[in-house]
Amino acid sequence: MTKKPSATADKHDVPAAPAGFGTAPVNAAMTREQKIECFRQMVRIRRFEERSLRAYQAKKIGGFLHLYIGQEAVAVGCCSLMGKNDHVITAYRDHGHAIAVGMEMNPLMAELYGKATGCSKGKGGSMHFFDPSRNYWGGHGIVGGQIPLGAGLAYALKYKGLKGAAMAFMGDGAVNQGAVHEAYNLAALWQLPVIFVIENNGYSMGTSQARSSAGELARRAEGYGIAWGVCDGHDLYEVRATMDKFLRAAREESKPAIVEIRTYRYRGHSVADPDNTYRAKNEIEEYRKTKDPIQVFQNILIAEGTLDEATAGQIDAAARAESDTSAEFAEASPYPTVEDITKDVYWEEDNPSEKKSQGRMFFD
Amino acid sequence: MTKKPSATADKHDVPAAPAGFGTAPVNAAMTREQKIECFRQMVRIRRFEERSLRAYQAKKIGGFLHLYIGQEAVAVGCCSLMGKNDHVITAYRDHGHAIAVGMEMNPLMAELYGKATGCSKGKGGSMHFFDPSRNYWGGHGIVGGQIPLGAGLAYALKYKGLKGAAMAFMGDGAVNQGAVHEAYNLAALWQLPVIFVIENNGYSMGTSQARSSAGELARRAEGYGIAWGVCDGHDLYEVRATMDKFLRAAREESKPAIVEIRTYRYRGHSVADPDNTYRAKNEIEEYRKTKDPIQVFQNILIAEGTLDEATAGQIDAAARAESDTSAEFAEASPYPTVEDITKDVYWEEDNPSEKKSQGRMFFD
Amino acid sequence: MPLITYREAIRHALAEELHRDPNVVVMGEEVAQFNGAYKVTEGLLEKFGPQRIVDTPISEAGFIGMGIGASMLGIRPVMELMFWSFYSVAFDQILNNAANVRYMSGGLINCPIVIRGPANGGTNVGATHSHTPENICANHPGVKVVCPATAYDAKGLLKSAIRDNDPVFFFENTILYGDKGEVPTEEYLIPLGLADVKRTGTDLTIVAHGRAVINSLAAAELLQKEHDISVEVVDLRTIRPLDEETVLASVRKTHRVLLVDENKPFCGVGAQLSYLIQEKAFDDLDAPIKRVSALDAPAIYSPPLEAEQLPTPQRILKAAIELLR
Amino acid sequence: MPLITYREAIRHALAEELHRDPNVVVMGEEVAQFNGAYKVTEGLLEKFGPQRIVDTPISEAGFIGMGIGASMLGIRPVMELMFWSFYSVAFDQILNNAANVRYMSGGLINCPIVIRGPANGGTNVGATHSHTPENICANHPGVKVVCPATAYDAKGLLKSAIRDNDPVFFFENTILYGDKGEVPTEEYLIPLGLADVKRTGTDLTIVAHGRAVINSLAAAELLQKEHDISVEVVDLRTIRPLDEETVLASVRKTHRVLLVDENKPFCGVGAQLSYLIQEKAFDDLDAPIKRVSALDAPAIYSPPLEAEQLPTPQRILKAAIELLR
Ligand SMILES: Cc1ncc(C[n+]2csc(CCOP(=O)(O)OP(=O)(O)O)c2C)c(N)n1
Ligand SMILES: Cc1ncc(C[n+]2csc(CCOP(=O)(O)OP(=O)(O)O)c2C)c(N)n1
Ligand SMILES: [Mg+2]
Ligand SMILES: [Mg+2]
Repeated sequence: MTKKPSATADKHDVPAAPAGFGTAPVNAAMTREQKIECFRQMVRIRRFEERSLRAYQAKKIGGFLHLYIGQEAVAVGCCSLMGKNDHVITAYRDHGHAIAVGMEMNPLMAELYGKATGCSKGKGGSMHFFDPSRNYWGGHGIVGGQIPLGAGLAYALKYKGLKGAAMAFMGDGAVNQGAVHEAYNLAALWQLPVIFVIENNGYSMGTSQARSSAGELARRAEGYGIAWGVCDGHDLYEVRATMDKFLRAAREESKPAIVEIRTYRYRGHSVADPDNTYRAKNEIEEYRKTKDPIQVFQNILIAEGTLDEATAGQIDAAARAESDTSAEFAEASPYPTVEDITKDVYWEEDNPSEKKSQGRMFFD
Repeated sequence: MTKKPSATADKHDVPAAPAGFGTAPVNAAMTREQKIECFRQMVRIRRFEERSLRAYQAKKIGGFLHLYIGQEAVAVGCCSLMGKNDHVITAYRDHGHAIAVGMEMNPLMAELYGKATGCSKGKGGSMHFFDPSRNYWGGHGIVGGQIPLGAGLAYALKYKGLKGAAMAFMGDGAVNQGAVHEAYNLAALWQLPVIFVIENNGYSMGTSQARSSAGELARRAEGYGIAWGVCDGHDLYEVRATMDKFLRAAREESKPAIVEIRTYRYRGHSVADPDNTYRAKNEIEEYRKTKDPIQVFQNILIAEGTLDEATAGQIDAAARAESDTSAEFAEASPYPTVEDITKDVYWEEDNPSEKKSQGRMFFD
Repeated sequence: MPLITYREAIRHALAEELHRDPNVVVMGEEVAQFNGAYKVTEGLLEKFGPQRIVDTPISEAGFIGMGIGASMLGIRPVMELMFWSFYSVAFDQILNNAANVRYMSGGLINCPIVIRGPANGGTNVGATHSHTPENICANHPGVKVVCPATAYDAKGLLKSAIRDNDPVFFFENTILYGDKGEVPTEEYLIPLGLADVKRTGTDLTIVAHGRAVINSLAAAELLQKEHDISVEVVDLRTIRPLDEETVLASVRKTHRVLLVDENKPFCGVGAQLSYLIQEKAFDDLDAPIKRVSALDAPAIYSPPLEAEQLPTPQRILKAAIELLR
Repeated sequence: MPLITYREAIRHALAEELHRDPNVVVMGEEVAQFNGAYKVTEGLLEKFGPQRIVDTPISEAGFIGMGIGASMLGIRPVMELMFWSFYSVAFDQILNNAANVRYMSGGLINCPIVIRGPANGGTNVGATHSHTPENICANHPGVKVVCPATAYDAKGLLKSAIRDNDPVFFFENTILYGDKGEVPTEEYLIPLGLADVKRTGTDLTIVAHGRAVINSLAAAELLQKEHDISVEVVDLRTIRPLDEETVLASVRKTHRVLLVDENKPFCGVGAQLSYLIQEKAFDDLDAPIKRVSALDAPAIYSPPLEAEQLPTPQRILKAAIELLR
């Protein structure tokens, strides 16, 4: 079966971020501290990821480890715009968003180690970070499966009359799951305040976008009469400027949108991915050199006079130290017990004083 | 939750079929016999349906009965274009297509009666008519579920190097099933010779198109870079002229397409549907009077001089007689036996001389 | 007590819970304007308005997933599947997201969703529309599964289900919708996980759920009348949690068990029960446990044959007599 | 006989059948250019080209449905699910369309599709990726279900599956992929529905399938050495059709049965087996049938705990000793 290349240009020719997004109102309004905070969050994500990679290599972590390295400006850019009624849900590549919404490294690293002190008590692992107290609804392993849930968060906001928005993140490969389209239609039909964010890193595992998706990803919005946009995800300012527009329309007019953010992952799909069958080493090098989101933003902040090399260095050193500490915390933490296996299955079993059901809940 | 009306005009304002499709090459090339044959098929469908309705009311038929009355020009128009390597699959409203591909009334009516002489031996019922010998692959009950199968028929054609096309029919409500979108993307990506035909009769059960689908139905094709078209389904010539173009592109260039055909059902969703909560009686009357596909085509044929009233009357009388005969055939036929219940489950059990497996296949 | 139908009992439960808790939303295909494909939700749109009674497109994965997401933020969606059979297109949302989100979040999230609708054969709608997946759902830890057989049970159990903070899957039956039963006017709840001995007897225990209870009671009647056999009929009412005590107590009394359900036999509910009974009451059994389930083929359309494919009173009676021989 | 891995055995079966029959197509996510997520299909693209080895988008419902449609026209698709767990998004295609199309067409259509991929816990990939739905699939008449435990069985059974004219669902195991076993160089087929006594014994019958067979053999070894207990291990190999004769013959010899599998217990394969055994060998049983299955919760991530959640040799050993007490 011959496959025609999709109309969409391949990942490679994403243009360098045009300068000037710093003057967009949402960015111009940022304080120095806020800008530096965004930078710090990106650095923290990077260092956390690198530290977790070493832990994985040292066999401290099981299963999959999908690293976010290279995509930091997306999660931090989007989450830095969150107000009290804004919510986030994403797929299994979820460490970046977790840190960007404000989760601490200790419970995250402990989760990777499978420890009882992990954010999901060692039950979820890398793909299942959650923090409802920070409006972070995971971390989901089935490609595309989280997207209807994201529409549901928006539904709840609208139902309750709250002016907020849900951001539902997915990868470029996820757009071909049926549930995603069903959610698009529902969001459009009922005008739900949800932004579907496609983090297009060019590949779903070893499959380039052109080999998995016909047409342009975000443009499928037109079929539902939904607003859409595409932006570069290497420049945090650009991410914020783009998302701010759609978030406002969501919060204020309850309008859904689909936004494709072009980004890149430096690492393999997961740490186990050999990563040599589907892209050239120099493609990765090129991105690292010219579009690294941390480097790009650092350059912008230094040029602006917001940051200096020394402060950047301190931030980096602190993030490294924090990551190391989190690994020590994880290492020192206890595993769950065998009895814990059957906890957190039913709310009712975990809240025996409020239990109403009778009968046997667990079997052998 | 307030629902915004979709951008698409509601069913009501479909314009009357513009004249002149008779001169389209595919129609101009028809012999007098072919034209009359199309007319005859529409009449046969109508009379078969009416007869089955009476049988249903007489409690000869169980379950659902989804009548095709009002939509005849769609199935007959499309199927009259079929060549030897063209294939058809549809949903549960499948009697029209069955007759249009050439199935006899006797086994169809017997199937409705649940008799062993039915086309599916009484195992499928109204929703599950099949005739592989006539390239007719059903008759499927799960909304949208047949659409990937239709793509698979096209895949097989392409794989075998046959110049043919698959027509995969669905209703306007089916476009919001995820599997449909997955099939669109696959067809586009691999350039499968499949036409997705949306028979838009304005309603999915009691839900108008505007309440179930955001945007324009066939235009979703653009999101996948697929060709699309919309046409009126009351004028058989228009259906043929439109479909011919896409069928040729499919057969000759292996190009997929999505075609929305605007039509109308006079009866309730199924015979059990009370049909008074969601549309006005006069809406139905209006269609009957001005757009009835049989009347429209009869008028055209008489105006052309292809047909006269007397011949039309004979055709109708023959179709009524044939329907009555099929009901008698069905009535006189035996039911399957209890032993038949567990036949046709496994190919291997039904072909014991070629059976390779061992062990117990059925349980109690 | 007023006599009302199973359908009305469910409708009353919905109405009472909609009234009680503003976070309850009823959602599904044709539930509002059309009054429900099986008229269970008739009149609710008029009474509660389009905010609370919501028609959806034919997008089961989409709208059930949406309900799960909304439930995480405190909405209490009661989702109608027009047929439970259509869970096939929403399986991932139902049995990964709803069933697992509490666990994978280490208990941080709960998912108070109810999914309800009919799951039964016997109405000649063919193989794809006649699934009875209570066994398949109950296979998944994290969910609760309810199968009421009477109007009284349907109402009391549905109200409990809607108040439950875990995902509850509620299996109704189109053939029972018109059955009438006594239902008190004052409010009552039936706890999940409590079986009901619908008939007491001494010679044989029949364990059943859903419509199989009704057919078992009919068979029990005949067995008593025509064969002088005294049958106890235990209605599970809830599949998970399961009231094993009531089942075992009956077995210890009668020493013989017939399991009746509509499931396809391989790994049906009866399979689980037979493991459990022989494990815990091995020495009390005077004969092998027997089952009557659907004949092992996809649901046939042909009306008289489909009736035979399901556990009829006659098939139950025959199996009971064989068991007691 | 050469020693090859379970992974290689499957690959060889695929290659031989691709070679034999031009209608065989291997299709799935990452099966071609990436050489397979678990490298089962490594090298096949190079050997057979992109017509025969086809990468798909992440659209399980779409491409499996497409395969079903193609199979109706004579293609013999062998579909890889990267994990069987992802059947959740293709459930309707698999268990309505593939399972029922023959029946609903009165036998006019057959659907020679194979769906294969790993289905197992134990690799710390969490609840959504660790389903073992052989019980759920086998619940549906119309399908066949195969669960090989060794390289030899995997090859011989997969070849039979590909030649089978009914839909066959083939359950592999990522933990077994690297296990080596003797596999003849000359061609062989193993018929579906034939169990294999992997170890003979006299005191206790263990019935298992998939990786549980390997752990049961390890437990049997320990039981012999440390407790002088002689265990017979019956490997079902195929769940449906089921070789009940081999199971019953063993039970009639040992009089005690332990069922071991990775299923979640409620309505797992062991439940069905226990019904069947007690029904047909009631008087041969000296003790209740017991089971060892996964601990009844969604699959936990934490690596040391997930190991405990599954049937370990230690848990099997403990259960065996209790059973024989
Ligand atoms: C339904 C389903 N199918 C397949 C997988 C296996 N899988 C996990 S991630 C992935 C690739 C997804 O790519 P993309 O959506 O682009 O996200 P990215 O990994 O690039 O962030 C695949 C195929 C899965 N988890 N769920
Ligand atoms: C997955 C699924 N959901 C719901 C149904 C119930 N149902 C059968 S037909 C139908 C309406 C379909 O409408 P449409 O696609 O417009 O086709 P039409 O009946 O108008 O021909 C519904 C909701 C079903 N069969 N399958
Ligand atoms: Mg990607
Ligand atoms: Mg319609």
